[in-house]
Amino acid sequence: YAAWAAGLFTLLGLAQLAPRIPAVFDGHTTIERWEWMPASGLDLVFRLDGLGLLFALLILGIGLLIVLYARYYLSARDSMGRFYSYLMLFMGAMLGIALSENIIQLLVFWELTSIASFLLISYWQHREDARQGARMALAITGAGGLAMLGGFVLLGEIAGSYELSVILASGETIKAHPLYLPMLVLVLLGAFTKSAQFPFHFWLPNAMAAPTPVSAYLHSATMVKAGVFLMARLFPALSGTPEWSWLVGSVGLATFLVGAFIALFQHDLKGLLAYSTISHLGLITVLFGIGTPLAAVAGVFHIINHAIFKASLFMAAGIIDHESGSRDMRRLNGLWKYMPHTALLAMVAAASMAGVPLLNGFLSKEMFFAEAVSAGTHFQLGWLLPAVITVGGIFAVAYSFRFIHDVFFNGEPIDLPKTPHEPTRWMKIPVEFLVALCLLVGILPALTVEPILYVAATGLLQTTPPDFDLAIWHGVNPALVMSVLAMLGGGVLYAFRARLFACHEKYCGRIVGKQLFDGLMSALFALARGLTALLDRGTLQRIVLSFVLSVLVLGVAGFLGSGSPLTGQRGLLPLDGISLIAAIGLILAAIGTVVMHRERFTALVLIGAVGLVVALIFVKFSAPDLALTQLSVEIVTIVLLMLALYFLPQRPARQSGNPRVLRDVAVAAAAGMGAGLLAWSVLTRPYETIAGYFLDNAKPGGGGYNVVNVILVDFRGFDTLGEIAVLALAALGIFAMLEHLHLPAPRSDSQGRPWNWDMHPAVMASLTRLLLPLALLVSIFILLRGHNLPGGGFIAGLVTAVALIMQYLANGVTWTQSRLPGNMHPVIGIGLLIATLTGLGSWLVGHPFLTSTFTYLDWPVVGKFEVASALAFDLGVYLVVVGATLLILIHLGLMHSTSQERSQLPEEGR
Amino acid sequence: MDYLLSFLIVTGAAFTFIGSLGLARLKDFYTRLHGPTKATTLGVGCVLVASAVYFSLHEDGISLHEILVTLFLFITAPVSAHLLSKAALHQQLDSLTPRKGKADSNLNERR
Amino acid sequence: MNHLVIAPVLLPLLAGLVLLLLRPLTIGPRRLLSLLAVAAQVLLAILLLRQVGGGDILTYALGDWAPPFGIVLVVDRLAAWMLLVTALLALFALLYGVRGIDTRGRHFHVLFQWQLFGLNGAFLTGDLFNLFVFFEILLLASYGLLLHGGGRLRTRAGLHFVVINLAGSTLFLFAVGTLYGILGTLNMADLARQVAMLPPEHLGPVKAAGLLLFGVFALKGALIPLHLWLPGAYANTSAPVAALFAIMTKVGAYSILRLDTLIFGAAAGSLSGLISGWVLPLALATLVVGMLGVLAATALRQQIAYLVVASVGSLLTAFGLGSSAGIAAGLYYLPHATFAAGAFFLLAGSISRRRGEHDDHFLPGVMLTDRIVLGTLFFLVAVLIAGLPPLSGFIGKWLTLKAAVDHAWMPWVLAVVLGTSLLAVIAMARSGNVLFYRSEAPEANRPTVRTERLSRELLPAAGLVALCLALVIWAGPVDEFTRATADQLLAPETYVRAVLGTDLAPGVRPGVEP
Amino acid sequence: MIETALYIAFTLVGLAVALAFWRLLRGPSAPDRILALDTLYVNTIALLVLFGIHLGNNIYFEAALLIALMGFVGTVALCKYLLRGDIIE
Amino acid sequence: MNRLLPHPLLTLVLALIWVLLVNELSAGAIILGLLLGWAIPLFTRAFWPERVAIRRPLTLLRFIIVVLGDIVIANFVVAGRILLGPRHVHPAFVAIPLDLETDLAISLLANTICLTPGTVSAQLSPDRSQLLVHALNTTDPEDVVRTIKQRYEAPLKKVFES
Amino acid sequence: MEALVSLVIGVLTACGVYLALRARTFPVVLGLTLLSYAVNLFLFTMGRLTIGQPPVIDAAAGGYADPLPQALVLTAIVISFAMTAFVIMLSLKARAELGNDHVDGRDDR
Ligand code: NA
Ligand code: NA
Repeated sequence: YAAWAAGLFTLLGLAQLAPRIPAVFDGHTTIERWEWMPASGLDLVFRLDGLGLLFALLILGIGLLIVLYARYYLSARDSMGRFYSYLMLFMGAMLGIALSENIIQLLVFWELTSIASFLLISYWQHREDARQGARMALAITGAGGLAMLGGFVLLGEIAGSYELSVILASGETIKAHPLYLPMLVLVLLGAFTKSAQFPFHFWLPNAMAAPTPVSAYLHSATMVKAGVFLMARLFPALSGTPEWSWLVGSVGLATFLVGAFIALFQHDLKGLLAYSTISHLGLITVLFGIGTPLAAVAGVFHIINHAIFKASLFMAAGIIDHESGSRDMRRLNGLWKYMPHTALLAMVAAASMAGVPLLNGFLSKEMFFAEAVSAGTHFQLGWLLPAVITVGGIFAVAYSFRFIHDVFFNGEPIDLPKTPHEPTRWMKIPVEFLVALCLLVGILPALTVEPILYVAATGLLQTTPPDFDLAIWHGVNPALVMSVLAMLGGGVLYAFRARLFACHEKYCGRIVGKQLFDGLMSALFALARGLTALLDRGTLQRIVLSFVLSVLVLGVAGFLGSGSPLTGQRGLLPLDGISLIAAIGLILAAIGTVVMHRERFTALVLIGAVGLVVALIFVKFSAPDLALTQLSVEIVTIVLLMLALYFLPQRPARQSGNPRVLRDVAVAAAAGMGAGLLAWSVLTRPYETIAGYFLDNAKPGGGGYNVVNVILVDFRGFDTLGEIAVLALAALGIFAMLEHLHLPAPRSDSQGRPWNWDMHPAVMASLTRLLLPLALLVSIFILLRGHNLPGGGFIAGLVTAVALIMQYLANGVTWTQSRLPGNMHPVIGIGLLIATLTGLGSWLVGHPFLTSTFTYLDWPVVGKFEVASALAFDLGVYLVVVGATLLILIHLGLMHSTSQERSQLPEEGR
Repeated sequence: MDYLLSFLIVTGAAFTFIGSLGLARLKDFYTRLHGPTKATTLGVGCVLVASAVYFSLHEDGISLHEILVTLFLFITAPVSAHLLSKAALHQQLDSLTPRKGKADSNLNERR
Repeated sequence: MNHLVIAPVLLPLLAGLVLLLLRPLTIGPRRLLSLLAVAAQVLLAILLLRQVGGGDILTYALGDWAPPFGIVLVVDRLAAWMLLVTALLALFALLYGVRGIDTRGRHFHVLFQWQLFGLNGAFLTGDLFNLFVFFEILLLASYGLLLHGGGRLRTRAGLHFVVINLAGSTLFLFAVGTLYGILGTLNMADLARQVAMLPPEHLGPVKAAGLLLFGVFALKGALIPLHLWLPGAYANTSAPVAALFAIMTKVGAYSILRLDTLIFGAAAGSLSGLISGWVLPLALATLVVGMLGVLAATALRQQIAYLVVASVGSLLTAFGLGSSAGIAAGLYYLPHATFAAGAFFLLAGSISRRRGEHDDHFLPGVMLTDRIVLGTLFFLVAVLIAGLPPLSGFIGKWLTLKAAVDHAWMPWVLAVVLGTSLLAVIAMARSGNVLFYRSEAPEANRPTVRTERLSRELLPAAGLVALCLALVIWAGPVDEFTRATADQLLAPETYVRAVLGTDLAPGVRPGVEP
Repeated sequence: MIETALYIAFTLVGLAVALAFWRLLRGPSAPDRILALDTLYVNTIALLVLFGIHLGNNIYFEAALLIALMGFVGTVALCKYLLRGDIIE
Repeated sequence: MNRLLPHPLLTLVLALIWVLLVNELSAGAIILGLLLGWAIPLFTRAFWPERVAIRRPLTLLRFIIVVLGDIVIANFVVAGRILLGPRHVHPAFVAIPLDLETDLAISLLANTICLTPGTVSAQLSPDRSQLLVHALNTTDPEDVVRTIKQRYEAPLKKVFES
Repeated sequence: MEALVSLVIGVLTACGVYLALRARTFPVVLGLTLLSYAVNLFLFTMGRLTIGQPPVIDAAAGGYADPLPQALVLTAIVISFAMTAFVIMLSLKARAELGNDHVDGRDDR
């Protein structure tokens, strides 16, 4: 069914095309547009002119034959659906190339053909060569496509539009633009890679791992023509400059020669055809490179002819492979006897390839020779061009001879897997049809091909094409002489093949593009691995180091680049003794932490002192709330660190060598200097802030005297909501993370002493119990007064938490846990909910989220007191802090007991 | 009244200082422990009382909440000291006194 | 006052809260609730996008305190765009997550919702310190999510991720502090105003702070050399989380764009262009380094992680061009890169669980079950990621190149973007080849995968791919929107006027009586 | 008068702080350092209260209260660590 | 009574402390203090399983006064030793046999020892029969034992354990 | 005084950075803690140094310190507390799962 559907699809395409053909022959260019990205100049625009029509017909016509052929070529084990859907994807994309008006759109289809080609080459996925060939083709044509994208972007910029109508009309502007050469190179890279031009040709032979219908269709008739199509398409806009001629001409010529030369030495039938295809593509390229209108017409003509004879040759080769089980010409011999019909067809097509008169290949080759001769008259040593081309022609004839003689004659087949025989009728029909075309065009060019060639040339040149004469006999002229020389030379060359092959084996066997490509690829991968490993060692130290260094570079660059002074003009505060003592103490303790960080307990005690002095600094510089917070956080942090320290090695071995330590000291010192100088530069500068507003509005607008607290719960309550969400998240994250965690508890301390027997010293236990109500009272006090005096929900929450931690410390987990609500999740949830709902409450009275309100109540006996929504918010904060802190600590405290007695775990739901 | 205040302030500070001096100066942990736990409680106590007096005089209404801190320190400081010496014994820190066998043998535990 | 502005922040917060309080419920209803909440966020984002599509800038003064004194939420086109991208990505990531991964650890849904809380807040806030707070929310949620499910490598990656981000948060505060210390404000619009009238003798600290802030955002965005945290973190977490993380680097990119266009934008006088001078070279270098990492990767998820690095390079290359067209190209590329990476991570999850002990390593393993479907999807994603036509990656790349044409760095941009695209093609071809074509282990080794309804398993990844397709089909409207967005960003005075009600020109600070 | 007293007091307490720091850094044993830290906390209370009198503002009273509480918890926890390793068991 | 008001004494103490905390003597403060003094014990009931009974308040008061006086003396004594220098310190460990049985009483004794002349309670034996005390400066350990037992342990025994 | 505070900030930063560059989790955590002290102080001092003028509205006050940085630092302290707690627990988890306390899980002792 897949084949039927594909056939139907192709016919449908032809049917769509048919009604539009007459307009083209009338000289009109049909443009159809669907808006896509008009603002960026990319619409879906299709253009049907002669050139496009010619290609569309080739694509659909040969496509239809291939669909038929492949139906019988593929075996029952192959997935027809997959094959045909890829094939149709390709056909659609190829049509898209032929019919695009917008070059970006053209590129889209262009890359799609590469993708389709990749899929089709790797169709037999189990074969290594298929996979490699597909990847190579994708890499090369993909690279070209990308270059072309660059070229097209430049072209669009130069021409002011991506649409061919504009581009083709502004050839003069384009050629005069300073970006012409880079643009040209990029565009041509695309074309050359796609059309397998030297030195990018080597992907094509490797693509022969594809099923033969694919080779016939994509890799000879259509896709590889996309490159030359592009040269034809952009011919009026880009050609006619020396750059064009030299680039296109020389690459084409090299390709023509190299392809023809290598083709002769291929033993694989498809290999020969592949290199021959390369050579012919070179031929066409040379024609476009010559740059005259007539040469371009010849180029188009050869595109048609090559598509016809090469497709039939590939199909014939496919038949031979299919029916004999081999493509090796050293084993294939004398097939004339086994499959005379196929042999005849193949021989006619091969003759056309060789340029034998009365066949279509002869006509375009004659034009090619003629154009080469006339082009050669325009520069010094111009005779070299026809001479060199004749040499190429000799090889072309020789490999064509080989194709005929080595396969169908030359003795008996050697050791073939199958006994060859004629294929089914339906497999031959496409070949017959194409060979018939070879003959028809070859004998009656004016009746068959001339009209379509004429409109195609019109489309190509965007003007009336020059007169051309498709006669078989032009009289004796240089071109005919070249043809004859090629024929004779080819025959002679083939006659001496044995010696030639030996010679080739000896000297040229090694130089294969594939190996070069593979080497390049492995070098690329090695480079990638090397560079990546150099940067990304997967170590945290590297990550942190690169961060610190980057930050230093950024900060220094920022400051130095500004040219402003380090120190500002602000008056400074005098120094006093106590501050000095405290600061020195802090600095020594901090340095002590660093120096003694391997004695972890000591480091911990020292960092406690650092935290205390930080709190003192807050006190000194008028921040009581901060001091309270810092003090509470400090203790909880130290308790946490101790809980952790229990499970970590106490005195680890020294890790870093001296060089690393020195480096880190230098980096750290630089970072410290940076931070200190930045602080200095700001502290010494005068400033003006929005703070006045808060001081003015805290009481009248926020109902509190403690401006810091009013900012926290009111002016910037949203920050606080986020902050408690962070705390809640930390608790939940820790809870989730510690689940199922088992840590071996050390049985002795760092000096190897076993732990003390006294789990809960009685003195501590009984007196801390005494402290609990006291501490709770203090925490409520701090909560309630926060709005007007230092304090607030956060500090209160921490005090409560610390009071409860004290119980854990003194009386143990089991004892305390049994006296507290087991599950802290609801506490966190409700706290956050209260805070959020307090914020949402303001919606009810038509204010934005978190708008506060407060009022004064005057109750008998109690007196006048303030009720503020901010207090509810602070209560939420309080609950989250208590819940989160306890959830974290308790769970950690429980951790080592989990391994022993899981049953004691408080039930925390998922 | 200023004299009383000044006296309290200086006395308190002096005791605080002496406590820390003991911490710095004495030769073994157990003796060092005495300084801070005692001297500082009284030292800080004096300063707190000074504060109470000062704010009772200088602001309307008496200020007695400083007593809370004092009370709190009186409850906690001995517990800290007790635990510290317990820890020091556990770590078998050297003492200036040769420990008497009788006193320790049953105390210097191993459960 | 339009409560819709704050809805994308409150909805996930409340959803997470309700999910937290409803823990006793079975997983079914909670999954449904979580999904509904995310779906509602998609709707909210669309509603907001419609409201700001015409060029209006919506503001929301929290607590009814006028900016710059209170915190203000601001929705312009960019913010709405980011919200929509986030919500869509989250929806599909969650759809994948509810297929069982969510029960491999605690609190998945709460963390997920609050991750969105943080993300949405970061996109909406107009206050620099509030941005810090939302960064912390999204980071903490991401820590939890990253570690979800546990495991050796995941824990190590988590440790690295957390530590470096803590360092980043510290730097953020240094930068914010310095800006406040000199400019005396935190509101981003007000900062823009103050920067515009900064006396030259104070340039130093502000410049340093601006670049430090850029450093923070570059860390989040994984610009080299600050990208080193990303490969480990993204490669070792669970599939839905990695997919969701595809947006995390974009938060960094978003912040860089805001910083660059608003605070150090066109009106910033001598500070104008402070950031953009660094963005383009670093972005190009990131693209190269990222793509080399893609080539060097030895496992699929590692490769995708490097692709994320590379995509940041691409994105910031576009932003770094600084022109309207460049920014627009970046804004087109942003959802593409996000969805594509998300889809790829989800797909990688499905692939690796079918490869048994080979996991996602690039070793010839067993022939995959469901090879055709997975292969097709892989192919589509590879085409997307490699930026091949006709999918959105190509359009984004083309738009970037187009914008680069008249930039002084054009040759570099062209060379790097095209060169790295080739590397991507090569790398993707190799990965597909190893994972789908080569099978050297006997069939018997194939892990038995519970293939409960393949369509359901692949729906999320396919959905993300479909979103990329939508980006192609509706490329026109998207293109127009992103161009309008870019124009809006390049006219920061409209933003400032919408927030502060005053012009960017020097003047008295509103609300402060002399 | 009071100012002079305060000046003397600040000097004495400052010296006390310095001595406590000295012991903290010097050690030599872990209990010594804990004791030094505890002393530091207590000295800080004195410092705060003196500072409050000096400023004529008792807004720092709660800080003193909290230092007392937190210093105690810290000391207890550190001692417990030395004794048992696991402080919450 | 027991369920609703677990520790009436504590309630009063807390109310008093509350008034001290807010540092103002007003009706509002007292009412709130009583309220909290009632609520907090209720909440922490589980932490105080047994009601603390004080048998002889007067003995307790006298004990407190004695201790306060001793604290002052102790401070001067210790201060003197410290100022004199390390050479004037003769420390010793002394084991005190205990008659007290309840944890609270033992703890209070330990505390008192710490606060008073030259002694720090160092360690309680596992069976709670002995308290090891470190004396800063003593030549006669027996005297230390005697003083502690008579001056502090006896009144505590009377107040809490009779 | 400003110089002293700057010095303190610088030293704290330097110590923090040095410890954050160590190879074991515990010093890294200590380093991050020191860094958070440094940055909290830094942020706080951005409101400049003011002695004896806490931002609590009081008729007798001669002036007020800038309250905004204080509020910001309060938020920052809480957040860094949450973060520190998280990283401490994570280091334990790493210890359990990786078998040692190296930040990369390498045990090359
Ligand atoms: Na042969
Ligand atoms: Na990309």
